[in-house]
Amino acid sequence: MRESRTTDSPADRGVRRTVRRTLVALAGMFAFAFALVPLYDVFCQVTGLNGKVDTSGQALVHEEVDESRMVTVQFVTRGSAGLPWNLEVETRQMRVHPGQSAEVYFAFHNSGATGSWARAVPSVSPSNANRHLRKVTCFCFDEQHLEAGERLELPLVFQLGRDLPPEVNTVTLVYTLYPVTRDEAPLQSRATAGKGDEA
Amino acid sequence: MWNVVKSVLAAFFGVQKEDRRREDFEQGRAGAFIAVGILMALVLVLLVALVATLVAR
Amino acid sequence: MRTFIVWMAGCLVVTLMVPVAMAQGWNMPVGVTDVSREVHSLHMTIFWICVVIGVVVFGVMFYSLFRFRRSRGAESANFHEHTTVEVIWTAIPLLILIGMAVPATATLSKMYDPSDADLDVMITGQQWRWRYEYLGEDVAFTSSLATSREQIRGAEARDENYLLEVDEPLVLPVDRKVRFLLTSDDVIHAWWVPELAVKQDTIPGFVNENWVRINEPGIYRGQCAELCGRDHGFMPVVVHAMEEEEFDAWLVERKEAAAQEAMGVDREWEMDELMERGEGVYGNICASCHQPEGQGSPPAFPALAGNQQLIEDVEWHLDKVINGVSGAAMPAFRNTLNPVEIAAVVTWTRNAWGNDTGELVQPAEVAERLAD
Amino acid sequence: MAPKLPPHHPVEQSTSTAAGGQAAEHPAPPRGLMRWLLTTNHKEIGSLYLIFSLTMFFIGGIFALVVRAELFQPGLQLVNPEFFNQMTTMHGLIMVFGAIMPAFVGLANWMVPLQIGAPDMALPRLNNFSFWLLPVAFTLLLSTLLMPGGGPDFGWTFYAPLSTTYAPPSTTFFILSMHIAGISSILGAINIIATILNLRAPGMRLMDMPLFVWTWLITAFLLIAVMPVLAGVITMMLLDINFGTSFFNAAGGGDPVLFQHLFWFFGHPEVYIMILPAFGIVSAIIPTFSRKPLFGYASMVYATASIAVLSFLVWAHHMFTVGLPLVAELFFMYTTMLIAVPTGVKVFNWISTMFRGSISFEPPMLFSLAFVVQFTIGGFSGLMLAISPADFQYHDTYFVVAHFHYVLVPGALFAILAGVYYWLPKWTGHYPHLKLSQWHFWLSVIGVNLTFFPMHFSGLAGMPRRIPDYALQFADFNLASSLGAFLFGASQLLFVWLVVKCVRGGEKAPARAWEGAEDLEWSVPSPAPLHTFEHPPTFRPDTPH
Repeated sequence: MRESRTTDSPADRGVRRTVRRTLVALAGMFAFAFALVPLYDVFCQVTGLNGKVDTSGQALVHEEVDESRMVTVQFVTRGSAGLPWNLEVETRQMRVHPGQSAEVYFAFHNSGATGSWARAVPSVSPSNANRHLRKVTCFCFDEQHLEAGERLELPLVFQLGRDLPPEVNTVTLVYTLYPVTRDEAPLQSRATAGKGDEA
Repeated sequence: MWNVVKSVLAAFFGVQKEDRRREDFEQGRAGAFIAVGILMALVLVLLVALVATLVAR
Repeated sequence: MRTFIVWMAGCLVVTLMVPVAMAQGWNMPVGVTDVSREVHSLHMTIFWICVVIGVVVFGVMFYSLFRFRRSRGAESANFHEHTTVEVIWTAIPLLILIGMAVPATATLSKMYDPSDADLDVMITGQQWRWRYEYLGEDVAFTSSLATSREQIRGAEARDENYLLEVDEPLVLPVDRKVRFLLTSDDVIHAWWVPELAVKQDTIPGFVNENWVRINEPGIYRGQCAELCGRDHGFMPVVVHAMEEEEFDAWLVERKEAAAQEAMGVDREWEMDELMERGEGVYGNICASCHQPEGQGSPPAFPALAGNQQLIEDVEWHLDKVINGVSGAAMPAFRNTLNPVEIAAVVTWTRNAWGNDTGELVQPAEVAERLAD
Repeated sequence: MAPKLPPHHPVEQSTSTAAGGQAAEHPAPPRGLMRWLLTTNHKEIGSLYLIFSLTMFFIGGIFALVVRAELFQPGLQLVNPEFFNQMTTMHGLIMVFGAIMPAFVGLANWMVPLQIGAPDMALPRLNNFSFWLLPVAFTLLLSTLLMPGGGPDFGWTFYAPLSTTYAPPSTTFFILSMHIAGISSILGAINIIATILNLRAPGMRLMDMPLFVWTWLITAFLLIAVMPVLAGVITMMLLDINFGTSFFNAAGGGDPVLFQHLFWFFGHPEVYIMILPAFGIVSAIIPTFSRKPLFGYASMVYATASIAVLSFLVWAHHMFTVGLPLVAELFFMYTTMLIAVPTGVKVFNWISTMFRGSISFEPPMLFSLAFVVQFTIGGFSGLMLAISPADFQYHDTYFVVAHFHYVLVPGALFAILAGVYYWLPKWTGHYPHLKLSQWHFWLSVIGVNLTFFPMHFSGLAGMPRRIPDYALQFADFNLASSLGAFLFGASQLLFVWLVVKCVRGGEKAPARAWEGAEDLEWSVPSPAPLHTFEHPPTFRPDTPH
């Protein structure tokens, strides 16, 4: 009934102004929800939350190797449902000095009957080591393709920063292989666009 | 300005004298209170975050 | 007035119930690690603080209700503000909270100590069982519910540890720092043992970390704490804590048993042997989804009995068991079952419940598939 | 300190101002069903909301009773685990989005215009639309139970990937229904904000408004801030399920934990959306029946605002076990503990209002007193849950279930019941039957405590939530909880009977139905005529501010 009135009272003007403002706020909050996705990734990278790792290579930093400290680096590889691949690492653990760069090879093998795509999703534990781990080269930056029966060895080159917190003596790098359906790939990169498109 | 800050601080604490409140509502502008309120909320967040960071060390 | 007395009596009963109940052991367990003791003492401290505040606040409230009730002729005052009192009752809770935050922070920092551990165990949540891998020790096994269906349905008397029994418990040494790396193969689970004060979510694709140093040998039981689908209530955790020497002996024994099993891969297996072994594996691993009679529960869990694709295509069948199905509850068993177990369970499902294919899959074939 | 004058106002008792000149300019409303479908009257829409909410309350209640019946004793007797999960999920979704929230919106529709002296809501046709979205949303949601694979079975918090990759096929419909319910809430919030900010009686300033209006204003802002976030989250789920994106799927580079952050960024303010209006109702009732002005009106407003601001800073306390870094755990532990301060201030203010009052125990007051006590108990367990190391033990157990049910049932729900008893004379012109309401009250209190109090113990003893079957040591607690639940459920039937009786007749109520009631709604006749305050009332704040 109010709306049907033709008079333009100050209250009506006020209502319209309020509605306009709340609608703007609404649109802003909806956009904000989506903005939180890339923001969260940035937040994770800064804090090391959830063992999230950079998905692009970092430059090796030339710093003096800290000979006084040894850190154990463990490598764990895991498969997942729906992918007939094996992922194996040449050594399950190695000991490095902070500041020293190291290289380790991972062997991919497709034991299935057809070629397929996969991606190794990395995770680092403890999470406060994450910021101090620099990956120079990693197979985990890209999706991999293997023909049926194909075998592939790929390197991981990494460096632990000298500023690694003193209580961290063991760093565990975990790689989980997930199947990639190739026609989904463009959409996936859209979903992860906030953190620098891989490949 | 200082009065606004004091009033907002009082609001954060939740206690304010009736006459002061009346004064605020007669003289102050809502925009100023909201701006200072948001600012103080940010300060609070930073303060708690700082304490957490220091303690976590 | 009568109403009021009922009120007071009710509140009193509830209040009295609490200490009585806690004395009965209806409380958080003290646990068997230093951390769990600290957590328990934090819990009791904050609990008693709440009780004291509650007694004071409700005391004043009930006093007012009683003293200033209209039926007694109370006249109302007209005050509605008192700055000093308001400042006091804002400041006091603040101080109490700060007092509470200090010990809580200390305990939390201890829980987040990532320094060197003597043993690393990878815990993987799967719908609906746990997998334990002793990193660097070549020992790994799956731990699933051992309580029988008959007990759940009520056809049998329920055991003392109903729903809290597993076929293979996680075995840990006492007095050593054990680091847990937790992850999941499918949805989010949470690994929880109250006596160890460890509850940590397992998240697919990511690894969480936690640790424990157990002080007393014993058997400690817990459950999955995060809703993970249908059998969320049926994936218990059992930890068997042993003296160190005993644990070392157990580890050696497990390694030998694994080696023994590996040797069995190469020999030719008989139908009867495989069927017997397969029935056991099926009951342990597969029956929770595909049901004991293989009828499944579609659409989530397809039937195996009378499944034409399965009967006709042994390759397809092996592929699904070994590699799983992406985005569904069917996990890949390539790393969790050994070739003998895979061969046995495939043979069993191809010959049980009227799926009489008569086909037999040799462990050696499976091993070859896994290797190439 | 010298006592000061109250911040509220004696009201024009002459009904002529309020009801004067109605009917003349209003065409006769359409009859029958069309009248209710097309109504733009805030009172009728308020009633529709309340009736809808009561219906949903019973449907959600039946689901809860299915859960409690299965948990009556160990073993699986009545339902299978799949259906059990659907019941817990639907119970949560329906109670949160279908019962509690619409009940508060209904009360706001009825009472906000009456309390601020407005003739109607600012946007009456939008009001009609936002109501009728709700039956659509919830019919859709309930229909998922009949779809192949069943309805949502992933908990009301619908954590990914259980609710995406591993969800039943009906999940898309669940998302759609949540979108519709969300739009309804948003439109309702816009309407309430526009009404409160623009249609107050001349002379009524913000700090003159009754607390129910204040709390609803703040609640509406919370709704505007977080419902779009919920919409964003479920849109991402929809994209993940149907369009192959990987927001929450680790396989595609997404992160399941991100879902929880987004969900709880909505979810925690949502918790306050369900409790702030309850504070407002109780803050109206306690002064009325203590015959004494509300203690610390200004600090009540400030405390409500502080709680609202803090609610955006505490979301991760629902996620202490997902593996947050130490700094984050500490941050969220501290902010969560801070919330106890303004919440405590509110409780202290209510008690000081009663102190040296002249207290009588009519049904609205009984429910409000039960609210204060039991909400505080819920607050205590909330404080315990805030202590992060201890939360590792409490998290996802029945202790948490006990905590939030104490806040929502004897908290939010009792406040709604108190409000209904308080305003029924205004709505129907009759007092609710006294003896029956007392029976309803006592049975509800006993039922609620018998149901939820033992859950504290089962949780501490180690019982996880959302399990269809449990170990033998939890049997006694669950037996008590189930008995209590059936008692509580049955006593709500009494409430329905009582309301029907009250609509049909009973002791006649005057305009000012309660002796100590002061706000504007008591200046219009009882029952309130369809159109009130067509001409703005004279609002005369008796304090010169």
